[in-house]
Amino acid sequence: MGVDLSIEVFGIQFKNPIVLASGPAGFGFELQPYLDFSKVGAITLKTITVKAREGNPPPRLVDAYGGIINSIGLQNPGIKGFITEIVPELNKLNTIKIGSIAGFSLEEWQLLVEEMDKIKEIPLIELNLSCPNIKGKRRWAEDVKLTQKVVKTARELTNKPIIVKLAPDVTDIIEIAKAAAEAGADGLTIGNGIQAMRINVETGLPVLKLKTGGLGGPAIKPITLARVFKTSEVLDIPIIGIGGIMDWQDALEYAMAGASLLGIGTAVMVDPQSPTTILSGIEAFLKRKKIKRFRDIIGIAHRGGFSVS
Amino acid sequence: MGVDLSIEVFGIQFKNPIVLASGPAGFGFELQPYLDFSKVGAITLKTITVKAREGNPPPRLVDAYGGIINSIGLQNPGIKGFITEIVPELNKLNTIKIGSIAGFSLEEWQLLVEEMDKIKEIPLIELNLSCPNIKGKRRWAEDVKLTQKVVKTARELTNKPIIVKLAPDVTDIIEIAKAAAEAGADGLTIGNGIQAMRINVETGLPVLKLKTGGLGGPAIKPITLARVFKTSEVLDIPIIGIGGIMDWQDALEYAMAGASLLGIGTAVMVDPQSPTTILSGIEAFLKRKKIKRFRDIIGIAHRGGFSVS
Amino acid sequence: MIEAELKKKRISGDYGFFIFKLQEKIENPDAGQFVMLKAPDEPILAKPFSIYSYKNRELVLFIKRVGRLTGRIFSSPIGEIFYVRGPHGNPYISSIDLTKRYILVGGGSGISPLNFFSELHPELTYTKLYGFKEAHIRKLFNENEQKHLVIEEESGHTVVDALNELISEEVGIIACGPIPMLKNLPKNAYVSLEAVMGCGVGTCKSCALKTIEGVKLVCKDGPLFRKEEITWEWI
Amino acid sequence: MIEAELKKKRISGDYGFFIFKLQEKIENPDAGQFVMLKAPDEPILAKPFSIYSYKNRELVLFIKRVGRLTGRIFSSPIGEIFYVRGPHGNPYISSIDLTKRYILVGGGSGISPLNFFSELHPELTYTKLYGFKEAHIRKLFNENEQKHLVIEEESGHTVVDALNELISEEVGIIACGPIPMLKNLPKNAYVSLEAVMGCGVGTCKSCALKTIEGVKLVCKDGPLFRKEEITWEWI
Ligand SMILES: Cc1cc2nc3c(=O)[nH]c(=O)nc-3n(C[C@H](O)[C@H](O)[C@H](O)COP(=O)(O)OP(=O)(O)OC[C@H]3O[C@@H](n4cnc5c(N)ncnc54)[C@H](O)[C@@H]3O)c2cc1C
Ligand SMILES: Cc1cc2nc3c(=O)[nH]c(=O)nc-3n(C[C@H](O)[C@H](O)[C@H](O)COP(=O)(O)OP(=O)(O)OC[C@H]3O[C@@H](n4cnc5c(N)ncnc54)[C@H](O)[C@@H]3O)c2cc1C
Ligand SMILES: Cc1cc2nc3c(=O)[nH]c(=O)nc-3n(C[C@H](O)[C@H](O)[C@H](O)COP(=O)(O)O)c2cc1C
Ligand SMILES: Cc1cc2nc3c(=O)[nH]c(=O)nc-3n(C[C@H](O)[C@H](O)[C@H](O)COP(=O)(O)O)c2cc1C
Ligand code: FES
Ligand code: FES
Repeated sequence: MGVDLSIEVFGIQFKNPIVLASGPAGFGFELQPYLDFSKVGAITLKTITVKAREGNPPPRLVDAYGGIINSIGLQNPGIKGFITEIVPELNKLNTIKIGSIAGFSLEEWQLLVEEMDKIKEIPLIELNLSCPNIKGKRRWAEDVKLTQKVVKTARELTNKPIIVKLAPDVTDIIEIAKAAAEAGADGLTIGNGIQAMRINVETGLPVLKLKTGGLGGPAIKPITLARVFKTSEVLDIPIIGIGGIMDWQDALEYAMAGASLLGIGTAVMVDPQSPTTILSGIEAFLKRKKIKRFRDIIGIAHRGGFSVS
Repeated sequence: MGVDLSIEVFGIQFKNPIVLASGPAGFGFELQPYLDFSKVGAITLKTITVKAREGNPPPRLVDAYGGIINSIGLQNPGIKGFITEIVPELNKLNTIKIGSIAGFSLEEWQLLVEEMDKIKEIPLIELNLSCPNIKGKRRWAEDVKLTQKVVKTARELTNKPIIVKLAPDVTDIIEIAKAAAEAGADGLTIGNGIQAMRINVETGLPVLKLKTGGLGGPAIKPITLARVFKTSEVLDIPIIGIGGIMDWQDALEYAMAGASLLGIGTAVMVDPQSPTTILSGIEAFLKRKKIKRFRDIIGIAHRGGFSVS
Repeated sequence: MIEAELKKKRISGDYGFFIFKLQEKIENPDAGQFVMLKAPDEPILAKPFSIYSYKNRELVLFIKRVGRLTGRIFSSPIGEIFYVRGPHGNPYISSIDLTKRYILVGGGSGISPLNFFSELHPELTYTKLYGFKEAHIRKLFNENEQKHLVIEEESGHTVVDALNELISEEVGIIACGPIPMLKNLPKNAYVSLEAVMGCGVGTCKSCALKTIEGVKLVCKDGPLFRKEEITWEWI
Repeated sequence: MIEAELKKKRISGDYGFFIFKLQEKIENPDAGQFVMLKAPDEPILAKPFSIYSYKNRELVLFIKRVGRLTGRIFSSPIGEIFYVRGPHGNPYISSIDLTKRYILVGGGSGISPLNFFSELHPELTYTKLYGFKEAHIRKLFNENEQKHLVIEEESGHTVVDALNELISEEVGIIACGPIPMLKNLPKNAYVSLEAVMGCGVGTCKSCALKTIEGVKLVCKDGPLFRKEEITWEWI
């Protein structure tokens, strides 16, 4: 029996639910020797800003128990460099590309959305409202009004589906999620790295040059999973679940909690082949359980689990 | 060379900074065969509510990568049972006892503080505003105004030092911390379990009967550590740092980030001897570094680390 | 905790015997008591395992592979260092009527404390019934033990069927195994319960059990309970 | 990733040789390239180690114990399964002037890629200088290698002192070791850099290095750089 792993969200058909999360996979090219992109549902490209950024000074990365704290600081070639250097190469990757952008003002958001709207290789736009690594800046996704403003601005400028990337470490993610949905978002990505730090006890100083960074990896999985579960309980909007997915069980937990697409960040960094390994695991699970379509298990934890369905 | 591990906070002299966090250690008695209480700075007793509570139905506990998610649900004998059954035994524990309470209304908080105020065995009171495991209830520590109300109410009823236990998983812990301080708190405990969940992929259902619970253990250490660091950067108030302290390095990270006392939850549950193991580690570190007093390293990460001091 | 070096393992399918050499001794354990065993890293939680046998710092556990820690134990190379503490929980003999002899009814990994009981208290042991589903399990047991094995795929009988043929007024029952098996036992049985544990010593309240006398703790008040006192719906 | 079974270890103090047998081969590695090695559980991050030697799926690493992963490798029992991928990074020969011969200057674990270089490219190797602080390290090396060791506690000299006596116009320098050592080298040296790495392949931007040509990546553009091109203040 074949298993149908495909899923349609945002009016777009994904061959399977596996998405490379923005960042750890860069623009994807360097992963091609290791990863068969024709088996990847989509890649969310590294976040692009208006100006080119060289990122934060090192160290930018430190591991913690069950996770990795990064403060890369959105190193990227800027929207112009992106358009001239990266976009022409994107057709080398045989998968759907989600464009990720981050503005530091409403004007910047405007400019970025306008540019992304024009790029035909990019059918969906993710608004990264939750990067934890910009010095001195609050995250847009910490605030209902700011979230709404950015999403509204974007909505007016493009007909492409808009996905809003939220921070898991806010008091009430439902409030922010609702604001994004009402302002016109087509989908949500929950979540991003959680603000975290380590101190080197030998020097008495923070390990990261920026002091704090975003924690990803298995450590945060149960936290972000709960945010996905709570949000999908009250809001009917497609969710990309991202946070600590390392194996097929983790991926399934997110799907069962209500995520339609499953984003993989840290795991790709650790092992570039993990997306396909995870996908095979999902497929084997569905076969064993005699479930014909992946999409049937989405949100099943809200519907009494397997005993009922 | 002897090392001075003692520390005075809230006008009280602690023989060392190690505090057993509220909950995992219960009322402490059962740990006596394993743990020498004379080597423990203090124990925060299991949280007491007005009415006796049998707690949530099982399963109440599940492990996750690098952590443990619990939804015990404040099982406790209620304030009356506490006074008649537990308090008379407390002098068996040769350490300072911090009383922990949780009300479900302002009236309950009043009653609990009044009762705790009378118990001479208990020189300090912790207000648990952040239990993540009460079905259908928002946590007091999610809201500036609620936090302020509870702390003010308590402040009017007792002269004993008041410590306020905050949730690490709020958007802006500084805002809540300031509110507690302004309302009269003598100290803060940062933090509590972080709301989290796991789904059993075989059944498609949440593992915990209550669905979500509080995540503790090494997974949350870098998260809570960042909250302690940020808070102590702007607020001059003693902090009990709690979250994922498993070994002496973890403990020192919290001290260097600004915590005066170091709370141990999950680690006590895993290994009842961990508090003394951790203390020996701290002592050995201070000796090696030729630092005479533990208190000299508190917050050193804000002061340029060891290179400067 | 005490260092416990994995010295030997004998595995068949998802069951296996594991012998650990402890660096220090644990205090005279009795049957029904358990150790909390911790992996060197993941999972970080120590988990309870009944003592199958213990002598001269040599600890024998009989383990079913079900998840992360047990999976780790099964796949560990010989020489791996684990950590244990205990014994925790109450000896069966502190809870039972000592004037009787007992049929020991085990299902799967539940046989572990029953073996220790029969080793330490032969005078209280009437007979043993060890229930398993699959026949491959036979190769883990020596000649003397074979007759105690009740294998469902051989006989079509469960261990409770076998028990029902032996029951009499004079002999008691001590049972340890999966919940459905325990529920099928006669009312007067003593049942040895499992519960998700955090501390194993009574402080954390993870292992709560509802009884007619209110909420009890499996680790501190058990693991042995009278079948009738348990509120089974809560489990 | 490829399963790598720990087959042998030889340790002295905080240094050791570790031999892993890989389940599949890695693509013809050259000197300067590294593998990303991951522990079975903690830490979850794979970390970079230069190849000391590689033949027939047998990977030799020379490792200094500094933290969690290296600590884990030192304490693992033989038979433990690790995971590797690679080779990553550029071979030194793709960055250097191939008309010269080179003095290979290593400090501590930095000798690892230099050994592989001298194995694969004897014609490009002028001589080797392996710098260590303590004399106990001698017992890890065989007779032939002893003369290359520059031991500070024996001679009072550092490996850079030793180098300075050999320098000439015709021979180049390839160096790998701690930052202070690299900073003390002549301007024209090639230096093999370490950086905290996430992916090892150029996607994650963890290993950023500031150069006169802008920010580069140690994993994708290195690990070998011309000493003069590096903005040392950023490191
Ligand atoms: C007093 C006492 C004595 C005991 N004695 C013994 C003994 O002698 N021998 C013995 O073998 N056991 C014994 N047990 C049981 C033993 O403690 C448990 O089997 C053990 O704790 C399981 O740990 P684990 O990490 O392997 O499983 P876990 O990983 O915690 O898994 C527990 C359960 O969850 C399921 N699960 C795990 N991960 C997932 C996932 N991603 N999706 C869906 N389901 C999942 C597993 O299938 C399993 O059923 C005893 C228990 C008690 C309370
Ligand atoms: C291209 C390349 C090649 C390399 N080749 C080799 C090689 O051949 N051999 C080799 O040995 N190394 C090599 N390295 C270095 C190696 O990658 C690192 O030593 C390794 O990543 C350390 O991992 P760890 O988990 O053991 O250390 P970590 O735990 O990550 O520790 C890293 C540093 O932080 C410090 N630290 C850790 N925990 C604490 C704490 N709680 N408080 C204070 N300080 C702490 C440690 O002392 C150490 O200095 C190479 C690096 C690169 C980039
Ligand atoms: C090295 C690194 C770089 C990242 N860069 C970005 C980024 O540019 N844009 C973004 O939206 N998220 C970025 N993230 C966050 C990830 O997309 C992801 O949300 C987060 O790591 C949690 O998922 P994980 O646990 O699977 O890693 C980055 C994460 C890492 C580890
Ligand atoms: C089993 C268990 C019970 C707990 N009960 C309480 C409680 O009653 N009151 C309270 O304030 N915190 C309680 N906590 C939270 C801990 O005090 C602590 O804040 C949290 O576990 C984080 O610390 P840790 O990572 O060291 O475990 C409990 C935690 C656990 C694991
Ligand atoms: S396991 Fe902690 S109280 Fe029983
Ligand atoms: S380690 Fe990821 S870019 Fe170099």
